[in-house]
Amino acid sequence: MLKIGDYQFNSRLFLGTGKFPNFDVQKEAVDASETEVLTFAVRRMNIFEPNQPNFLEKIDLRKYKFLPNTAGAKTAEEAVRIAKLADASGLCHMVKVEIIGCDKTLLPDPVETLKASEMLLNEGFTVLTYTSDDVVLARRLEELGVHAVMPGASPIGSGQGIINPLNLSFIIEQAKVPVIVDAGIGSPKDAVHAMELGADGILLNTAVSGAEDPVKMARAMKLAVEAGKLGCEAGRIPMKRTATASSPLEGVSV
Amino acid sequence: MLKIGDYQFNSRLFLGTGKFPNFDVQKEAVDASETEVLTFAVRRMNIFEPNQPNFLEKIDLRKYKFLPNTAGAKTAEEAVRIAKLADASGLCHMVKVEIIGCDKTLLPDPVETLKASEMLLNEGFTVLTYTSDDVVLARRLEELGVHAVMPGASPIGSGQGIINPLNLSFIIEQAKVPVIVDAGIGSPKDAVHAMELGADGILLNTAVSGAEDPVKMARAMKLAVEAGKLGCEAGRIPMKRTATASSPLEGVSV
Amino acid sequence: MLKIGDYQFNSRLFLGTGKFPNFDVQKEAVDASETEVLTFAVRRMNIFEPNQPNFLEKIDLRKYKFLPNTAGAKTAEEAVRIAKLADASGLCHMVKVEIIGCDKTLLPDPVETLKASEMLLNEGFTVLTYTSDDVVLARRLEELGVHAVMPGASPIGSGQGIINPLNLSFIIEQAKVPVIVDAGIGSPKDAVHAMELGADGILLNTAVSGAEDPVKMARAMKLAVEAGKLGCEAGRIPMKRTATASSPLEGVSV
Amino acid sequence: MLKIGDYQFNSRLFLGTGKFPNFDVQKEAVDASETEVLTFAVRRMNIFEPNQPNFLEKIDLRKYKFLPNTAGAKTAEEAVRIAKLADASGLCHMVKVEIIGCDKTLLPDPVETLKASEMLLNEGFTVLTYTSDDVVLARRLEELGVHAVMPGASPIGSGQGIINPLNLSFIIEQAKVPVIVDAGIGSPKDAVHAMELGADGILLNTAVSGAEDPVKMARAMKLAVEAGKLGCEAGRIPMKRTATASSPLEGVSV
Amino acid sequence: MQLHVNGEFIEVPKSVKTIPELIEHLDLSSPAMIVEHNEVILQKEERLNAVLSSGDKIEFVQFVGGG
Amino acid sequence: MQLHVNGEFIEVPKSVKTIPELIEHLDLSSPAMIVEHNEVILQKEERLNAVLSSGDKIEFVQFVGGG
Amino acid sequence: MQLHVNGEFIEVPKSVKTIPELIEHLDLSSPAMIVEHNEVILQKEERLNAVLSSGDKIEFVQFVGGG
Amino acid sequence: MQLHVNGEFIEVPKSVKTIPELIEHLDLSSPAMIVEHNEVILQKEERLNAVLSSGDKIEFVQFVGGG
Repeated sequence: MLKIGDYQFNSRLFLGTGKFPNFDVQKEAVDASETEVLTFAVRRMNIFEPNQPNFLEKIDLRKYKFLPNTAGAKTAEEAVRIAKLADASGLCHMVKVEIIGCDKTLLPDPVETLKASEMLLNEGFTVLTYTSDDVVLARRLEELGVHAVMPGASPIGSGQGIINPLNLSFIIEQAKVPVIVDAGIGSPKDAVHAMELGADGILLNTAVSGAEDPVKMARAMKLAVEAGKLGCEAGRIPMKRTATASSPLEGVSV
Repeated sequence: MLKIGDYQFNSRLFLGTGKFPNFDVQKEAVDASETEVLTFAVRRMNIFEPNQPNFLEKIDLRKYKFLPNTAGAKTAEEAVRIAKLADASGLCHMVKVEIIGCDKTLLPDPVETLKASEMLLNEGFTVLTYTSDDVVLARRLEELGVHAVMPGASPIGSGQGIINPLNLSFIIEQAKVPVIVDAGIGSPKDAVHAMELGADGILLNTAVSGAEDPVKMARAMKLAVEAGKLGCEAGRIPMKRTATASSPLEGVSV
Repeated sequence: MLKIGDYQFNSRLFLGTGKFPNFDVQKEAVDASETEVLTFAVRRMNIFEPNQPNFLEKIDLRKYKFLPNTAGAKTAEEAVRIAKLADASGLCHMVKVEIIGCDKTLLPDPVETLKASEMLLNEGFTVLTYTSDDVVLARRLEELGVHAVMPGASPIGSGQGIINPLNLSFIIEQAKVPVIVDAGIGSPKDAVHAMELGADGILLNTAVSGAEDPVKMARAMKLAVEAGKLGCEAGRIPMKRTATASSPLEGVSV
Repeated sequence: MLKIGDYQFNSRLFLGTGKFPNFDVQKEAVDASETEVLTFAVRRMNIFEPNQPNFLEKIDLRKYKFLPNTAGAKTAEEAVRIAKLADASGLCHMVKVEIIGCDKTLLPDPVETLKASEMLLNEGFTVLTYTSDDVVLARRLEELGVHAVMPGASPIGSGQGIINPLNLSFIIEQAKVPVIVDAGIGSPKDAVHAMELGADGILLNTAVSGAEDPVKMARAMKLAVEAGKLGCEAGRIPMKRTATASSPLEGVSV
Repeated sequence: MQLHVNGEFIEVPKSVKTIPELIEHLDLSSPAMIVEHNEVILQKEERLNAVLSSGDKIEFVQFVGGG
Repeated sequence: MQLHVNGEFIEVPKSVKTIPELIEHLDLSSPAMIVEHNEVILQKEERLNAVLSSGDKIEFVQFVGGG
Repeated sequence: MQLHVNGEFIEVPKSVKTIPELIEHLDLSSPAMIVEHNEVILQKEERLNAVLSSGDKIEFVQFVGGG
Repeated sequence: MQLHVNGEFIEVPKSVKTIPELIEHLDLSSPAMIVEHNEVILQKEERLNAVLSSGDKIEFVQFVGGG
């Protein structure tokens, strides 16, 4: 069971909802992923072209918890406003703090991220914060009381996987709240890697929505997260520089 | 379906049978792995302490195909003799050619390995050859007619995973027969990695038998192989140096 | 020429002075490194065992610029006090801001580091700030006006080299002030790597003082920094997945 | 001193002569590299356009040892013929055995490479063999009596550097003859890396001839090889997962 | 009457006096529409009796695909 | 009679005249016992009438755990 | 007179009335000694006429090896 | 007379009777020219008196840039 604030989840895979080829594929992929948490962005409605379809119409709203992000915010104040708008939907009280500090790398701004997390905690939100893999920054966020720390594996949508497993493992070792690896996951290998390091869950979007076959990839990611979690619990063998025979050395018939 | 010679398998995970803590754990792990192929070594019976238990008594022999290895052989001739002894058991006609050329690294001897593979093919065996990740050597083995090429990921039992994914992918791209990644797999991440590269299957032993919880690790490996196969088929996103937003850039309400 | 604030250096290698086996070896290593900048810590004198030798007595003080660090400080205020003490020595007006936020990893505290850098800039110091490889944090430090950004390659003294070359390259690309890679350098390869990424210099200590032969390693590091700088300027070939012949394909005599 | 057969070299950098922008740049680059060994291919003269310039006219033939390669050969017999043609030039008695087994990867054919090395040794040549990083294959070549083993770091001209440092280090540890890392070097970092692993020398071509500034890169490579050699001899610090302070922990003035 | 809706200045007929009327006029619908009226976020129930005046600033936002 | 079994020289009583009798004498059993008699590998059926002479070389091997 | 020097309480004879006298008494020397007197960092010239009173807090610090 | 030179069939005038004459005729020069005559590699000194006959196979090769 993954517990974040007052919420509990059987699935450790959080799925973003951006950039799927179409709603049918997206619906199938969401089903295949067996996720319980869907992330969304908050944006203006198009008042000149109303009644465009919305993915929320396609799914059973009771089956999922919604995790709106504050993407688009450059400051803590903007992030808090977006979070409050999302909250007014009545769909959720969770928020993913995401304040980008660099348009090229989409890496988070540590100062505004800390500030927004604190403000939203004071507002009573369940706060999951997207952060860099700065180890002390992650600890600072925990000290504020965030409900989950979400360090990036590599830049959003880059698919480079886990560039710095050491920092991730330090963040995980020091953590008293769940660590969800967010951003940069490119393939099931990356998801397994994160879970083997001891992560409590994975948040990904492009790796599934941008795959040639998003539905099949969603299923692969579901299995990968389970494999990684089991692998972490099972206690892997140590790495050794040289070899160790798996067949007996003695008793060879010659 | 994985086809090797005249054999067909639903599972793409081959499991070695060495070094398990005990037969009960081993039996459970074999079940959890859902493997259909078990590897064995061929060794002298102890004539002074007969009636020691043997793992074969614990399992339903009809449920598995047996893949004896030629471990212990230093030359092609010794390997052929071991293969013939194994064949006389009436349990199998497959053989894993394994001729070690270095006691420290347990890496294979390319010359004796080629020679043994050719001799055993002439004897009518179904030949699966353990080899280094030398790309042209793998092609040479295919040209001889081996039924599967089994390049190592890293030294046997080292748990270092895939050190040279480039060579493995070259071997896979040129292959007209199944490629089974053998040796060096340390954790589910490594198994997923190999399958994502396009491998047809995985052979591992120590990663499961040496894990703190071999049964749980066996289950993790089963899921990992499936996740990796699906992930490969699903077509992963390309890696990019910089980021790409998953949330829309326009329509931010400010 | 490397310019930091009002200072100019021909050498791009900054050398720490901790943990050398003895002063004679240290003196020789400093000479071999051809460094122009030596880092120091500020500590209490032992009033009960006065007149212990001090490395400063061994060297020509006019030949070097001194870069005292604020190691030992846990807060911005402590760091500022240490910087002022160092300044009162009359030896230097540069300071390396180093505020550790984690005893296990010795990784820096982003909040106190930002605060101390700002306070010391207001006091008129030439400020070189040791920071994590958080890209936006580095930009924030530049916006404060620090004279050099010093991201770590990996944890202090760990010798793991550059774990995240991507973040380092992002920090270098965005930088308007010199970027000195500090902490984690283990061998000449790491120093070359940092310089090839475009770093303006390297600060290291344990890699030299802890080597079996510190003098020879100091010489190796000097050459490595030069090789990396030249290699960066020379414009390396792009990496390609497959091969390109260096010998002509035509005209073979057969 | 690097000794190969009866030859001795101060420089550990061997330079290929293919694909330079022009002879003037090439001449300068050769000078800057301070190499003593130049590799060449053997090709037909153009009988319809005679008197095209040849690089050999530009240099002092007495200053260098020439290492013709057998590139273009697909079989041992073809390689031997090319070696004999080269020998008839009266310029050298060394030969680089290079028999490609795959047009895409330009990786060597282990069977023909072994055969050609043996034949050329019987003909009395000083034999330097380009091989894969197959550890036992390298040992087999030594057992034949080759004068140097030249494992590739990655595919020729790919600039990927050392993909499998483990195999290279195994080859170096078992070696009784010099190990020259050949092929795949992309930047000075790669050259330092190879030397730190204990290689006796480096052979590269495209990394210099294909650089934006070949002369500057040649100088960088010269320094890199020296830095790596010194770094290897100096005995690097061990890698540790966590940090170790370089400043004293006690005596902080607070 | 002129309103400032989602950053655009639009004219609406006199008949449009409340938020619900504006929503109907614009033919807006969304499984989770969120309304902000002059910088004040309206809870669902508050919308019904939200009266519009000329120059009012209204934001209609919703959940869209995002990561 | 002396035999060379699995690399060991052992004495067996006169009563042991065939491979099956030797197996019984040594009390050997294995789910997949393989027998080699004077360098000749015996198929299961061949074992029964395999007669032993002094100095014969016999190998009893089986499958054991291996990777 | 009692002083609080580098975190230690020590007794010094009456003859020790100034920082320079204290330095001499403690036999301290360093290529770059830094002195803090009652939380005030003294520049080199200020030291000479720095007079001590009982209970004064003095810190003598210097540069030591560090990275 | 017809010769097979570097894989090409060429006609040379009667005056060309030896390898040196062929080299002069083709105007070939190289700091390290290597000559093979009917599959036999010629050492420098052997070239001089190497006489050509119609249909002879000659290879002129040299060192070129390579890695």
